[in-house]
Amino acid sequence: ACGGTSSSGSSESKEDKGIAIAYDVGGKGDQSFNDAAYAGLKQAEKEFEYKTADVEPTDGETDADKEQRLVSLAKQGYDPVVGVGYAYATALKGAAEKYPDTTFGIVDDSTVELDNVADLVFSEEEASYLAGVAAAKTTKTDVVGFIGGVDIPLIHKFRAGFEQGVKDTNPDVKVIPQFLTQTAEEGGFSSPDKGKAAAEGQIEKKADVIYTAAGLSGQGAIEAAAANKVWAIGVDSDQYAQEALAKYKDSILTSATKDVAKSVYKLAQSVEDKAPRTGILRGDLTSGEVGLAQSNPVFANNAKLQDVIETAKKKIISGDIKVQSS
Amino acid sequence: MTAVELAGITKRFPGVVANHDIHLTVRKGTVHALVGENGAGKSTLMKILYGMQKPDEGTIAIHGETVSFSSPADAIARGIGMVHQHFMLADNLTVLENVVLGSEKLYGIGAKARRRIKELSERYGLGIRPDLLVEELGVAARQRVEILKVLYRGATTLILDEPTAVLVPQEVDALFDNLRELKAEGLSVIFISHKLGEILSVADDITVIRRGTTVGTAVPAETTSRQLAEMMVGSELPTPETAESTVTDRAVITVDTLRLAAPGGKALLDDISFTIHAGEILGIAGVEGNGQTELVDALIGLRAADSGTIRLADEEITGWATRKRREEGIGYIPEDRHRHGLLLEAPLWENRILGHVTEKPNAKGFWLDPKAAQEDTRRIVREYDVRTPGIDVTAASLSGGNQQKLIVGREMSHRPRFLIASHPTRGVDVGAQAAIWDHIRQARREGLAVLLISADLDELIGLSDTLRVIYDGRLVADADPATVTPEELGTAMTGAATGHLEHEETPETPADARKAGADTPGTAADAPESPEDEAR
Amino acid sequence: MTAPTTATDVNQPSLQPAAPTGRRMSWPVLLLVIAGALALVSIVRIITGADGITNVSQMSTALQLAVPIGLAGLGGLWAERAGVVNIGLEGMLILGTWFGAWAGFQWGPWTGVLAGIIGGCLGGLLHAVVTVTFRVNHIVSGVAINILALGATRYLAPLAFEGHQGGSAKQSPAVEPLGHFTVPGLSDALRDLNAKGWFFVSDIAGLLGGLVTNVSWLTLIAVALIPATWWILWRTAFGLRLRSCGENPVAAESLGVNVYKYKYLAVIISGGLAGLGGAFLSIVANPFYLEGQVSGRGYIGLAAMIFGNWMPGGLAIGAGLFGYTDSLNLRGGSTNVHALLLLGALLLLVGAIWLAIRKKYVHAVITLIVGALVFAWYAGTNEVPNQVVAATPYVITLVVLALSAQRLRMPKADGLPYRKGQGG
Amino acid sequence: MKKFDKERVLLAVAGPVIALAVAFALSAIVLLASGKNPVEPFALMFEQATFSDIQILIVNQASMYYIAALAVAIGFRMNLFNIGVDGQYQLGAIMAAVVGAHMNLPAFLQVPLLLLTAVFTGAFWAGIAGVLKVTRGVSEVVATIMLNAIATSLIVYMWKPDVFGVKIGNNSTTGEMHESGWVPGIDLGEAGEIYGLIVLAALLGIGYWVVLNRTRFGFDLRASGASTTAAAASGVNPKRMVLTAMLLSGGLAGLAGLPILLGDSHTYNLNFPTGIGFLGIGIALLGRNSPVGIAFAALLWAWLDKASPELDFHGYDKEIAVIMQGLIVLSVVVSYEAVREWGLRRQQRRVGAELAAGHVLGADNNTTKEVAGR
Ligand SMILES: Nc1ncnc2c1ncn2[C@@H]1O[C@H](COP(=O)(O)OP(=O)(O)OP(=O)(O)O)[C@@H](O)[C@H]1O
Ligand SMILES: Nc1ncnc2c1ncn2[C@@H]1O[C@H](COP(=O)(O)OP(=O)(O)OP(=O)(O)O)[C@@H](O)[C@H]1O
Ligand SMILES: [Mg+2]
Ligand SMILES: [Mg+2]
Repeated sequence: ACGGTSSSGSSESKEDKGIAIAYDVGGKGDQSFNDAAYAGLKQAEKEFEYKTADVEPTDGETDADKEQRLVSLAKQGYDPVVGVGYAYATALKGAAEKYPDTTFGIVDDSTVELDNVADLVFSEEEASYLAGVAAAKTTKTDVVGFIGGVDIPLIHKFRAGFEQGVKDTNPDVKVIPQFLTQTAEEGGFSSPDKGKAAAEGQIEKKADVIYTAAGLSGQGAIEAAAANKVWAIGVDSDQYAQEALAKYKDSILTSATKDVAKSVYKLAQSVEDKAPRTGILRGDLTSGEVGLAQSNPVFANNAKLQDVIETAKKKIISGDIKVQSS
Repeated sequence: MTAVELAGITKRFPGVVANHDIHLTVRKGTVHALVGENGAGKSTLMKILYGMQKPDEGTIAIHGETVSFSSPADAIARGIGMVHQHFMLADNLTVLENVVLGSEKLYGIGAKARRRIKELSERYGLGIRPDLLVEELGVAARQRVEILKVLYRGATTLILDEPTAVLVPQEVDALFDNLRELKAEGLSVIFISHKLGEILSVADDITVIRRGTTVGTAVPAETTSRQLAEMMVGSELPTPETAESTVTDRAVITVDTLRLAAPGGKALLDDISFTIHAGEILGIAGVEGNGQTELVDALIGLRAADSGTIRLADEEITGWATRKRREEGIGYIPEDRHRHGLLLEAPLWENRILGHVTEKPNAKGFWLDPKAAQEDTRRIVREYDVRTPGIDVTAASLSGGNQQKLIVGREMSHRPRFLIASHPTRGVDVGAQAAIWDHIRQARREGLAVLLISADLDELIGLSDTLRVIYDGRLVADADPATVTPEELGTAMTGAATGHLEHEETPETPADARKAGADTPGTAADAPESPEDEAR
Repeated sequence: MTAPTTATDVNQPSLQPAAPTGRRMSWPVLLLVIAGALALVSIVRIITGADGITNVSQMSTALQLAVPIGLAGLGGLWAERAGVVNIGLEGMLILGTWFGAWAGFQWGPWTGVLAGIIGGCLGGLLHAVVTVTFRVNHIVSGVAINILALGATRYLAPLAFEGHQGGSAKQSPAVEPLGHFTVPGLSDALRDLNAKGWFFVSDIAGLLGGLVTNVSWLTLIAVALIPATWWILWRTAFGLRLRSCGENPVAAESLGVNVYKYKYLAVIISGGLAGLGGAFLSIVANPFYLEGQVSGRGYIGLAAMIFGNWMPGGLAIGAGLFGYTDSLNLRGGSTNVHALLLLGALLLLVGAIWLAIRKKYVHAVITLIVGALVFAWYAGTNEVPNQVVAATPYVITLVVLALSAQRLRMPKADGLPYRKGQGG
Repeated sequence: MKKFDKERVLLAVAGPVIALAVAFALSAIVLLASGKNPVEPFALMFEQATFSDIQILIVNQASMYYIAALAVAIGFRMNLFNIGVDGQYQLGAIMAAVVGAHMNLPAFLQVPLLLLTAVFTGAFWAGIAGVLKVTRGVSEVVATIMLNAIATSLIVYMWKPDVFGVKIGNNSTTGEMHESGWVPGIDLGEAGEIYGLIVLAALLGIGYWVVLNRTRFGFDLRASGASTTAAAASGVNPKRMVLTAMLLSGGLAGLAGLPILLGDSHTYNLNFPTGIGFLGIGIALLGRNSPVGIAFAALLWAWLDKASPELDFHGYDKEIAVIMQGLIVLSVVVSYEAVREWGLRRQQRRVGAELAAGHVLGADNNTTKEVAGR
C-alpha cells in the first residue's frame, strides 16, 4: 500500500459538525427505522443548527466497509456518529476504538460495550405485548394474525411479545403467525403484495385483528384488512397518521411504536450538552420510546380496552410481567 | 434466349479471391453444369446469383435484364431458386413450415399451402409428407424437400449445388428424370457436381472454373470425363487404384454379431460381423443413414453395443472407453471433421493433441508437453503438406482439405493398428485427395487395417480389398472390388440385391457405364419411393 | 451454452431420428394429466382438511403472483425462439417497474403500463444491439443489462421521485389503481361451489373462481398473452419466420428472411413483455415502484420457460406452479405445505406402481421407500418449518424437471452467434 | 520462443483500454445529463485508489470476487453456466463457520479442515445440479437457480437456535469460530489488514492456469468446452466431464466466502456479504475466463465498489458506479468481440496470403506441377 489513508487525506475543519448517521441496507426511504433515525437527525440539525450527514450503504458490503464509513464520518468531525441497525455492531466497535473521543451510537444493538458507545435499543416486545392485549380484547372470532416481514431475530421479538400478550389476556385466542420471506433480499420488508396475500390468507382463517411487523409490506396487509373490514395494528410509527395509509386509517386500530427518532435526537442532544449518554440506552414502556399509538379515536375512547392495556403496561413497568423476546 | 448471364463477376474474401472475372451464360430451358475443383468458387458464384452474397465487380442479367440483388428475397422474386450444397432446413420445423418459410404470401401457412405441397409432390413424384418434422427425414427425402422448396416458389431458374453428393445412383437417376421434366417445361437449371459422368449424362452445356475463374466451356457430346477433369485441374486425374494386395492373415479387428438399438428398441445395427486383417482395407458401401455412423461410433466407443463383441487383435475391447481404444491403436478419421475431428477455434498444435492427449509426444505423464506437441505439429505440417503460415493459426482458418490433411497426419503419427476412415476425402480437392489416398495405402503396406466408409463409390472400389454393403443396419451384401461396378453396388445399397454381388461384364469405363446403367431395367427410376426414406 | 454447430445437415445421422425427442404432448393427454393432478390434490384436501389449498382466493393470489413470472418467461420465450438467450429479463423487469411507476404516478396507470413496456423494450433493444449486431455472448450481455438496469433505476429514482408526495429515493409516489373485475354471478356461484368441499368439483370451482374473481385487467391481458403468443408464433407467417431464426437462421436467410430484423423484433418484444411484467409489479401488485421489488423474478421466469420446454402452455404451467406454491406459502404456509407432503407421498406411490408395472423393480422399491418416508414425515408432524415452506416451489420445480427434463428441446440455434452472408 | 508480435500485444491492450474509455465517456454523459459535473466523480474515485486503507478494502474484496469468478469461469470453460455460485459459496461459508465453531483442532489441522469443509459443501451443492444434468438432462441453469433459493432456506434453517444458530443481539449467527481456525492477515497498521487467504486466491489462480493449460485433464476440459462432439470423439467421457467440471466449479465456489470468514468475521451472520456469486459471472466474463484477466477485472470491480461511497460525501449518487460497472462490461465485451473478429480476419488473410504465395489465384501453368508433384 502506498499513500496515506483516505481519512487522513480529508482534513476539513471540525467546526460546526454535528450528528451523522450511516444507514443499514434499505436506507433512507424505508419508512421504518432508517427514516425514523433521519427524522431524529433532522430535528437535531434544526435545533442545534449544525451540519449533519447521512450516508447510504452499498449492496453486499462487508464489516470493513461499514467501519470505513464510520471512521470517515468520525474523522471528518461528526459527533455523534450513529449506525442504524444491528448490522453495524462489529464495524462500530472497531471505529469506536479508533476514535475514543467521538460518541458513537448504534440502533437495535446492545452488544457493543465501550465507554464512547451508546446502544440505542428498544423493547419492541413490550409494545408488541400491549398490541397483543389490544388484539385479544378486540377480536370477536378469537383468531388474530401476526405478519412478520422477514424471519429474523428482530422480528421474532415482535412476534414473541404479541403472542404472549394475546395468551395472557385470553388463552382461547389463536394467533396465526406468518413470515413473508426468509431473507431481506427476497423483499420481505418491501413487498406490499406479499403482505396483502398473507393478510388475506389469515382473514380467510377467520382472523379479525392483524398485527404486521413487516416494514413497507405492512401497507398491503393494512389494505387487505380495510378491504375485509377487520382490524389492523401497525408498527414502528403511528401508521394511523401516515399519509400513504389515509385511505385505510379507519381500520388501523393502533400501532406499536418504536421511537427511534427521539432516541437518536436525545443522543445528539446529550453530545451537544457535552454530557454524552453512553451504555445501553433502552427505549421501553418506561421511557415512553415504545408504546401504543392513541390517534385512532375508536381505540383511544374505548375505556374498557384502555383500562386493560394500562394495567398490563403498569405490570410490565413494575416487572410483574416479564415479556419474552424470542 | 438466355435465362441467366453472369459477366465479369469478382468476389474477394479476406485473403482469398473466390471469384475472378467469371462469365457464365445459361440458355433458357437447358441444364447447365458448372464444374471445378473444391474451392474453385462454384458455390460462391451461385450464392452471388442467389443474392446471398454481393459481388465486388460484375453484372447479373436475368432474361436479359440487368439486376442487382440485395438479398435472396430479390432473387426469389426474379424466379431464381437454389438448393444449397449443405441443406438449408430447420430440423425442428415441419416440412410444411420449411417449405412455406419466406413465401408465406403465396399460399399462406395453413391448409392451402399443404394442398399445394401435396399437389407439387404428386406431380413430380417427390413423395413428401408435409407434416413430418424434417428431423425425421432421411437424406434423400431432405434433398427432395429442398427441391420442393424451390418449385413451391415457382422458380424458373434452379440452382442445384452438388445435389447428388449424398444420393445413390438410382436416386440420382430419379433426380435427373425430374430435371428433364422441368427442362421440358421451360425451366433452366444450373447444376454443380464433382461426378463428371453425371454431368455428361444430364447437362446441355458445361462451364468449367478453376481457381476462381472460368477456364472454358464444353459440349457434353464432344467431351469425355477425362478431358473435363483435365480442364478442371490442369493435369491428369489421379485414380484411387490399389496396387498389389497386401492383405495378411493376421486379424486386427474382429466384430462379432454386433447389435445396437435406438432408445425405442429399433435396431440401428444388427448382426454385424466382419474381420479386418493387417494390411487390409474393408470398404463399406451404403446410403447415408443406414447405420454407418452407428457402426463407427460403436467401433470408436462413442456408443456401447447392446450385444456382440469387438476384438482388437487378441483382446476383447467391447467394454473399453474411447480413450483406451485410441491409446491402444485405433485411429479415427471422422466423417464430419468440424464436429468430431477439430477444435475450430484452437490453434493447430492443440488440434494435434486432440484425441491423443495421453500419448507421446503430447503428454509426459499427467502433464501436457506443449513444446513437444508443437514440434511434432510442425513435422506433420511439413510431411503432410498442410498449407498454413504457422501452427498458431486456428484450425478454422484452414481450408477443408488442409484441415483433413492435418487430421490424417495426426492419426497416422500414432501408428495405429486399425484406422477408421469415414469419408476421408469428402469435400477435398483432387490434389489433397491423392495425397490422402497415398498415406492410407502406405500405412496399409505397413500392416494397417482400415475400415473405409465413403459415399464416393469410385474411391471405395479403388481403395478397398474387400467390400461390404450396409443396408438398414445390416451387412447385406459383399462384393469383389476388382470386378464390381458402382451400379451393382448401388443396387445393393438400396436393398434390392443381397448376398455376393456377381459381376456382369461391361467393357466401358465407369462413367460410360453409368449412362448405360441408367437404361438398364430394374436399377433405374424407382428411387423416389426408395424404402429407406419412406420407412420413417 | 451449446457448442456452435454448422448448418451441415448432411452429416446428421438420419437413421436415429427418434432419439429422445419427446413429441409434443397431445392436448387430451395433457388435460388428462392435469385432471389427474387435480384429483389427487382434491383427495389430499379432503384428507387433510387443508381447504386453503384450492380455494378461490388461493387461486387468485396464485394467479397474481404468477403474472410477473409468466410475463418474464414469455419474454424469454420470444427471445429464445428467435435464437437469443435473454438472461437480462431481470433487468428488463426492473426497467418496467421504474418506468411504469414513473409514468403511472404522473399520467395515470395505463400510461404507466405503456411506459413500463417501453422501458422494457429499451432494455431489449440494447440487448439486441449487443448480441445481434455485435455478436457478443448472450449471457454476458444479459448480465451486463441486469447490472445496468439496477444502477440506472437507482440513479434515476431519487431524481424522479424525491420531492413528490409519497415519493422517496427508493419509492415512487402511489399510482392510481388500474381497476379489476369480478364476473358477477359466476364468481359467487363458483365460490359457493368451492365452499361445498366436494371432491374434485369444488377444486375445479376454486381454480376457475380464481380466474374470475378480483382479476386485474392487466392480469387478464397477461393471461391472454399466453394463447396470443402461441397463435402468433405458431400460426402466423411472422411467427414462423421468427422461429426459423432460432432454429436455423442461415436457412431462413437463404429464403429471403431478414434474420436481423426478426431477431431485433423478437428481443425488443421480449423486453416489452418483461417490462409489462415489471409494470404489473409496480402498478397492480403494488401501487408504486420500490427498490428491490423484482427480487429475482426474472431468473424464475427464465426457469419457468425452460420448465415449460420453450412452449407458452408449458411456461404458463411453470409460472402457475411458482405462483401457486408461493401463494400457498404466503397464505398459511406451514399447514398448506404440510398437506403437500401427503400429496408428495401419494404421487410417489403412484410412481412406484407405475415403475413396478414397467418392471423396474429396484426403482419402484426406492420410490416406495421415499414415499413412505415422506408419509412418515406427514404423519409424524403437524406443521413443517418455515424454511421448508419457503423452499417448496424450488424443490418442486427441481423434482418435476428431474422427472421430465430429458424431453427438453430448445431452439437449435439458441444462443449461437449469427452473421449474415456466412451461410453454406 | 514465440516471436514477440507487437501488433498482437497492441491488440490485446487496445481492446480493454478503448472499452474503458468508452465506458467512462458514457458515464460522464449520464452525469452531464443529470446536471452534474462529469469529471469530478472520476477524479474522486481515482483519488480513493491512492489511499492505503481503500486499497486494502479493494484487495480484500477482490480476493473474494476472484475466487467466485474463477468458479464461474471454470464452468464457462466447458460451456456450463453455473449461475449457482452464489448459493454454493454461502453454503460453503456457513458450513465452514459451523464446523469452525464446533471443532477445535490445532490451527495446522483446523484451517485445512475448514477449507475442505467449504470445498466439499460447494462441490456437493453444485454436484446436485451436475448429477441432474448428467442423469436427467436438467439444464444446469435452472437447477442452479433453484438450488440458490433452496440454499437460502437451508441457511436460515441452520441459523435456528435449535440447529446451529447463536443469537447475538439482533443478529443471527453461527456462533464464533474457535481461534485455531482464524487465518491471520497481513497487518498494515492503521490502514488495516489484508486477508490472509488472499494467498489462497492467488494460488487458486495459478492452479487454475496450470490445470487448464498444462495438464491432460485441463486439455480435455477445454476441448469439451470448445466442442462437445470433438471432445467425445477424442476420448473424453462427456458426462463425467460435466460432473467433474460442476464439482470443481462448486468446490472453488465454496471457498469464495472464506477470506472474510476466516480473516475477519469469524462467524456467519446476517451481515455476511451476499451476491458475490452473481458478480462473479460478470467478472469472469470481463476477465475472459483467464486467470490474469479475472484478476484485473476483480480489482476493477472492487475499486468501483470501494471508491464510490466517497461520492456520497460530495453530493454525487454513488449509483453512478453501478451504472459504470454495467457499461464497462458491455463496452469491454463489445470491443473484445470486435478485436477478436478483426484478429480472425487478419489470420485468414495471412493464411490466404500464404496459399497465394505458392500459386496465384486465376491460374497459371505451374499449377500442373503443383498437383502432379504430390
Ligand atoms: N464466407 C467466406 N469467407 C471467406 N472466404 C470464403 C467464404 N466462402 C468461400 N470462401 C472462399 O472462397 C473459395 C471458394 O469457395 P466455394 O465454396 O465457392 O468453393 P466451391 O467451388 O463451391 O468448392 P466445393 O467444391 O468444395 O463446394 C473458398 O476456397 C474459400 O477460400
Ligand atoms: N463462414 C466462414 N467464415 C469465415 N471463413 C470461411 C467461412 N467459410 C469458409 N471460410 C474460409 O474458406 C476456406 C475454406 O472453406 P471451404 O468451404 O472452401 O472449404 P472446403 O474445402 O469446402 O471445406 P469443407 O468441406 O469443410 O466445407 C477457409 O480458408 C475459411 O477460412
Ligand atoms: Mg461448393
Ligand atoms: Mg465447400
